Amino acid sequence: MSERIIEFRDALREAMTQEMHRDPRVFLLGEEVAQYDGAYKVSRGMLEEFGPRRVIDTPISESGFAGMAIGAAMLGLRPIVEFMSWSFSLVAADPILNNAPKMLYMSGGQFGCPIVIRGNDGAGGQLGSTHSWCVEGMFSNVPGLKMAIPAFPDDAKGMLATAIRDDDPVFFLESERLLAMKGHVPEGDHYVPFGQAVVRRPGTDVTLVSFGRPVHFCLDAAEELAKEGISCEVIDGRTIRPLDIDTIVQSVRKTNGCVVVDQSWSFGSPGSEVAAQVHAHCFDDLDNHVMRVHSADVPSPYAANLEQEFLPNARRIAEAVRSALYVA
Amino acid sequence: MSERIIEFRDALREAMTQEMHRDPRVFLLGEEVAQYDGAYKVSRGMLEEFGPRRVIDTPISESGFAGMAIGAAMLGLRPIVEFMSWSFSLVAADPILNNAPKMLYMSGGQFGCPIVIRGNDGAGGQLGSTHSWCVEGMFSNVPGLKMAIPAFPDDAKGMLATAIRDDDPVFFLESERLLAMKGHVPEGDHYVPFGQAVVRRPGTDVTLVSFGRPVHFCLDAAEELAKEGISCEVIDGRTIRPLDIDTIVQSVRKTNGCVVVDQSWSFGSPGSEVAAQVHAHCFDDLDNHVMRVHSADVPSPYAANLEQEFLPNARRIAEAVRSALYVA
Amino acid sequence: MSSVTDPAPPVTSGGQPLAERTSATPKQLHEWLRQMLLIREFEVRTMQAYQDKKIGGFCHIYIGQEAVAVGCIAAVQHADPVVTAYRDHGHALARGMDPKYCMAEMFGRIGGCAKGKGGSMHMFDKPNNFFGGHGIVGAQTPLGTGLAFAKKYQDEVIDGGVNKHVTLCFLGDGALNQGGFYEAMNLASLFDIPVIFVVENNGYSMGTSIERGTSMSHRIIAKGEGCGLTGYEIDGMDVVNVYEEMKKVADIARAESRPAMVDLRTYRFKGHSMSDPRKYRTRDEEQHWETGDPITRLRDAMIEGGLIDEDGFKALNKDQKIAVREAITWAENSPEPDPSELHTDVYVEKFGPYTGTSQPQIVTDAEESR
Amino acid sequence: MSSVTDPAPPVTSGGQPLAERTSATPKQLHEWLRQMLLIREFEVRTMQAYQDKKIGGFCHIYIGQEAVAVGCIAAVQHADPVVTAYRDHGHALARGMDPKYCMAEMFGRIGGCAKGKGGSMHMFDKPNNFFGGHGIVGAQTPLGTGLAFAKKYQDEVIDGGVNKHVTLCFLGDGALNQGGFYEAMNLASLFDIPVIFVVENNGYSMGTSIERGTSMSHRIIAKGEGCGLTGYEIDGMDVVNVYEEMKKVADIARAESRPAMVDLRTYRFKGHSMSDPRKYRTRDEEQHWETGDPITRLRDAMIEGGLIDEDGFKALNKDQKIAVREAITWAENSPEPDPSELHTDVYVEKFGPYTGTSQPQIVTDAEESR
Ligand SMILES: Cc1ncc(C[n+]2csc(CCOP(=O)(O)OP(=O)(O)O)c2C)c(N)n1
Ligand SMILES: Cc1ncc(C[n+]2csc(CCOP(=O)(O)OP(=O)(O)O)c2C)c(N)n1
Ligand SMILES: [Mg+2]
Ligand SMILES: [Mg+2]
Repeated sequence: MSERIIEFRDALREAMTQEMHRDPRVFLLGEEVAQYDGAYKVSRGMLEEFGPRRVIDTPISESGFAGMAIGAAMLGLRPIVEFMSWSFSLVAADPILNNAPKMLYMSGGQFGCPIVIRGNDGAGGQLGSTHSWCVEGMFSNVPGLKMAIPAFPDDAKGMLATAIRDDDPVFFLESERLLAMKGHVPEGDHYVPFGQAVVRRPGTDVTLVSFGRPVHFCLDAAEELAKEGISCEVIDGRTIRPLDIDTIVQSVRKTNGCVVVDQSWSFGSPGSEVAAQVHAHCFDDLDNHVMRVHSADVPSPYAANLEQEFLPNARRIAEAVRSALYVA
Repeated sequence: MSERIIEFRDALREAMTQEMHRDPRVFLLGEEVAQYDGAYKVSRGMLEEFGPRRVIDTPISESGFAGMAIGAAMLGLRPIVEFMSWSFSLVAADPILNNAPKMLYMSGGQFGCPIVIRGNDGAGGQLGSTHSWCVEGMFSNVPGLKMAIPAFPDDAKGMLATAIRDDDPVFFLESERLLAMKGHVPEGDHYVPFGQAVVRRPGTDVTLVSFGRPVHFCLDAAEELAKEGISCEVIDGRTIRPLDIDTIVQSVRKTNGCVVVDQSWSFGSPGSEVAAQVHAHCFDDLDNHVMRVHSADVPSPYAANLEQEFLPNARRIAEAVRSALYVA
Repeated sequence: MSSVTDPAPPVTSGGQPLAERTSATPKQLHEWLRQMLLIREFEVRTMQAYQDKKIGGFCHIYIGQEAVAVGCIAAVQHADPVVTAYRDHGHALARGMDPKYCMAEMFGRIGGCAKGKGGSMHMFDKPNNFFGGHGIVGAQTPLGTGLAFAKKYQDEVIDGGVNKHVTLCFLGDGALNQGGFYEAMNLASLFDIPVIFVVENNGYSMGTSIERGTSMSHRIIAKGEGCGLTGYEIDGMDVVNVYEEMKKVADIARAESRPAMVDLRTYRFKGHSMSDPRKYRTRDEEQHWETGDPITRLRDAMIEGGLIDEDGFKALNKDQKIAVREAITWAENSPEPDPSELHTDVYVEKFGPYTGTSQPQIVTDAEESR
Repeated sequence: MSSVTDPAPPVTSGGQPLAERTSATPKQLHEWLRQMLLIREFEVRTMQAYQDKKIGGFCHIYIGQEAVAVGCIAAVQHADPVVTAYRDHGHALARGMDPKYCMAEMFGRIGGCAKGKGGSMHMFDKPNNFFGGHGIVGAQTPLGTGLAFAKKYQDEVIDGGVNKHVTLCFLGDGALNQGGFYEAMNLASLFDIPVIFVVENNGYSMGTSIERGTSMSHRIIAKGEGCGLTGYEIDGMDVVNVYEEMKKVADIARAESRPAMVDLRTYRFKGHSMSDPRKYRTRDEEQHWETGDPITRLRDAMIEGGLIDEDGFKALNKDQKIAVREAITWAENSPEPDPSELHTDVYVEKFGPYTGTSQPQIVTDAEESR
């Protein structure tokens, strides 16, 4: 196991270059991915390495180039589409929701769509309401797609490599706020299977379930709460579709308490889904109902103080844990 | 109270014409709404009544004409946008989700967006996967919009009239399968306030909660179950945003059981939201966890037999009720 | 000035003897006549089956436009991808789909090309390089750019440049108004992608005549020109003309690896879908176009050229009627999909309730016959 | 042939004495110079504040393009709506927004035009008929069509035809590639809506030069022509020229109630946003454009025409510096929004946690001063 430490963004790139070396059908396209090295430098150097036929700058036409990639995937290529931000995917909602996840079904199994769509998801720093979408709040509703949301650099590599090899369409949600995070990332082949959550911190009093960036908020809250003598088990769901409900249920059966932390808006979200499923599976195990911490149910504000309050921050998580444990 | 019986589609039209007579700022636009009288004849005769300046045929440019209507609403007009089907709203996802519900917030309260967007939602008859979207599964996640989904002709009129008068953007979801349904509809002014669910059938053993067309599936199931001696209380939620959780909770506190029936896909849906909220509010009241009946978690199939199985039909509801009551 | 509902096309091309107008062999001409007769008969029986409630959902009939699908598809190679919108029976059949899979699909049976999961608007035929059948207006246009992109990528990046392919992407005149189409053209132009956007300009999108829905309706190729595409205006009621013109267009696109836009003037003889009373157009206009019936036109020209006689024509037509009757019988006998099919073909990889894919008969049969 | 990164514009217009080139009064010319100086200074201080981390998020600087916003907005009436993209400080100021609301918005303070909820990309000013500030590329273009539609509806359906308005809808060259823009043009053309799409063609969308992202980059007005819009190509580095040409365009649009598309050649002197090292263009190219600095150009012409002298210019510039310094002080002193503001302005009508709307200071002040 390598002890090498690299950034989240480099881990993402490693997955892409590794798979592109392995399989000539894999290529990358998106705005500024080639000559500019990527708006967030995720694809730095890839143009040089693979040339302009396989690392392709597109105009600002998300609907067009996502649709184009889907057509290419029907024919057997394996495109990686970078959206500079998932916030810009709304203009491409039709191809990515009506075509990619349904092509296999509508064609009776003839044409799959092995595509990866990736980019920043969730609040950056003060980007305001149009640029801070957590698309998992909406898109996880749709069958036919898979949804992965890594929280650590090693997963960034291992899950993206898995996504590229996957024969189904994968929505891959990165966080701009994590791109500079450093961590141990194995060199060489590294695949993280989908549908397997992982316990990031073991604990006994309550289970915290989260996905992506807020996993770190949970870890922060757990650290704080430990000082109060509250022991939190923190689960990183890693993929939202498939959802590894088993790992979550196993933990809740042990702790008898659950707080779901989801950066999307609350209504009809992955958070409500996990809450509903935990209630269904752990009806006799829970000492209290599942608590939920989400972004506030308002458009994302720009002002720094409002944005901080808006996010499912560690303070709000700790409050929810205390109230789950009737420690108020 | 009028005893006049008219069709659901006529009730919708009555709301529009009534409001257009009242307020010259109200106008209707959409594909085939004028000369063709509407693809589903909802706007029959309106062109003749109001002329082409106020009843406007648009080309197949959902993104363009929805965006145009939003711009007009910023300036104080009150557009009614008809999507022939909400399934076609995906190409317009950006204007309807990024602009309409957020304009007020992003402009610090300066520019609201008093728009109504309406059209068919959910499965018609064998329309297949691209034409059978239940957009409430995704769009209810988004704050800033209201979402109304009438199940009966009188509500069709009263809720649409309320929507048109409302100062906020309203997503108004109709069902093609209900357009020909007949019922008593009051003549003259008739407004149904948002955020008020209604008990469609009183009962004592279990609460069925639904929205839109599946309310009828619930009533069918309740009828069947009555024969088995099971008494269902059926709640028609009427609006999804605002959600009238109080009425639901009140009923569940009485029946101690709850089945949510939601035509959307299950994951992160209004159904999971209601289940999560009921668990939160009725943790000590429930004899069993909340059961959920949804459309199958697959793209909508065309074949008649598969589509029947796909829908949250009365048989599947009855099964869920029995299992909620431990009568298996 | 309007050029379409202003009924012009039935007189614009043709006239001279076939031999002078085309390089096509008698065999090719026979084949086109056969295909057009097959499509016509198929659609007539489809309408009946719809009325008999054997077919559900939305159903769009291709009668009147047969020369477009047949002529265009004849002008390209079998390996060249084809993709279209929801009015797709004609393209599927012209591409070589056995009518039985096509009919069974509409009957919602397991023998349908998509196992009954897609229906009339969503025909797919992998062995024949036919990529659907797409229900959202305009959605197939970026896909068309993508198919052509992928072929070029395969040809050049993977296979080292031995082959050159073009892609046919059909769209209706109503789809001209979707922004996705404009993006598809811009991308194809920027990346030198050889996709031909064939606008089946039948003058109407549902009840909206092209003048009411589309700016520059008298010269829609200006839209392609705005993206640097060469445009062509072609009479689409004469299959020989369609073939000859499209062959040139395809040859240029293939040789230069450039996209193109074609305005193919045609007319749908029936309503938009099965429920359309056609109040938005006059009986006069319909009759004018009916005098240009593409089947009559080819038949008459072939008779005149001594390539077929009345009896030969009748026999050919009868064969197609038999083929369609057999397709219906076959469809009727094909079972409904098993309820377990609800959960196949959602994901290739199995998990939870999903059971992976199972190959449709259209693919199995093709593999066996190879 | 490329016309933009091929550095042409700094020499194309101007040259003759001001008096021969424009009907503008000395007062107008002074005002334009003032506005351009204000914008320039505002942007310089904005960059500083961003570096000092007083401003967050994305921030796009307008330096170099001042003549566009100032000249275009001067060419229309105050009641004519204006809408633009995220590079919007210049338009807001040219429209008359007090710089203090603009700066406070970026500081995320309650005194900001949007109470700090929108930030740099989302400036709004109702009293000045300024409709944003929109962050999604191209999204403002259907809004622009809608604003113009609404004005026309109000003028004709509600007010009985006394007034005629045009709408200015600004967009970047990168937005040319969004399908929404094409739909916005088509609708405006079909419905005879007087909206002017002003493309601020600065040759780049982020690091992508227009040739790499946009087909027909040497003649982008062909895209408008595909929708029946008359197109105009205008040197955007000379405010007098912008004003004169845009006045003609606006007069025609107003009189004929028709949309138009304008290709306004300009250049952003700074990076795309605050974090852009500008490796995609040469220093040579930048210098070429800098020689055409719109402020220098107007200053020199005014000096030549005897309309201002060096001292007068310095005084004017100093006044703007003072104004901006005051704006910064004001912004700094404006409080952060109260946490309760999280739940205002989500819905007009109160329910649940939502507390309705509360008027921003920019509107209150305007109402009071009336
Ligand atoms: C995005 C979208 N909007 C609306 C529809 C409904 N619709 C289906 S076909 C059609 C008319 C299309 O006309 P055209 O493109 O000319 O094709 P034609 O029917 O003439 O073959 C409409 C409006 C749709 N399927 N997709
Ligand atoms: C739909 C969408 N895609 C991508 C972006 C990210 N983005 C912001 S600005 C920009 C470049 C736009 O260039 P242009 O339109 O020429 O305007 P300029 O920056 O030159 O003023 C991009 C790609 C976005 N905001 N919206
Ligand atoms: Mg048509
Ligand atoms: Mg630009």
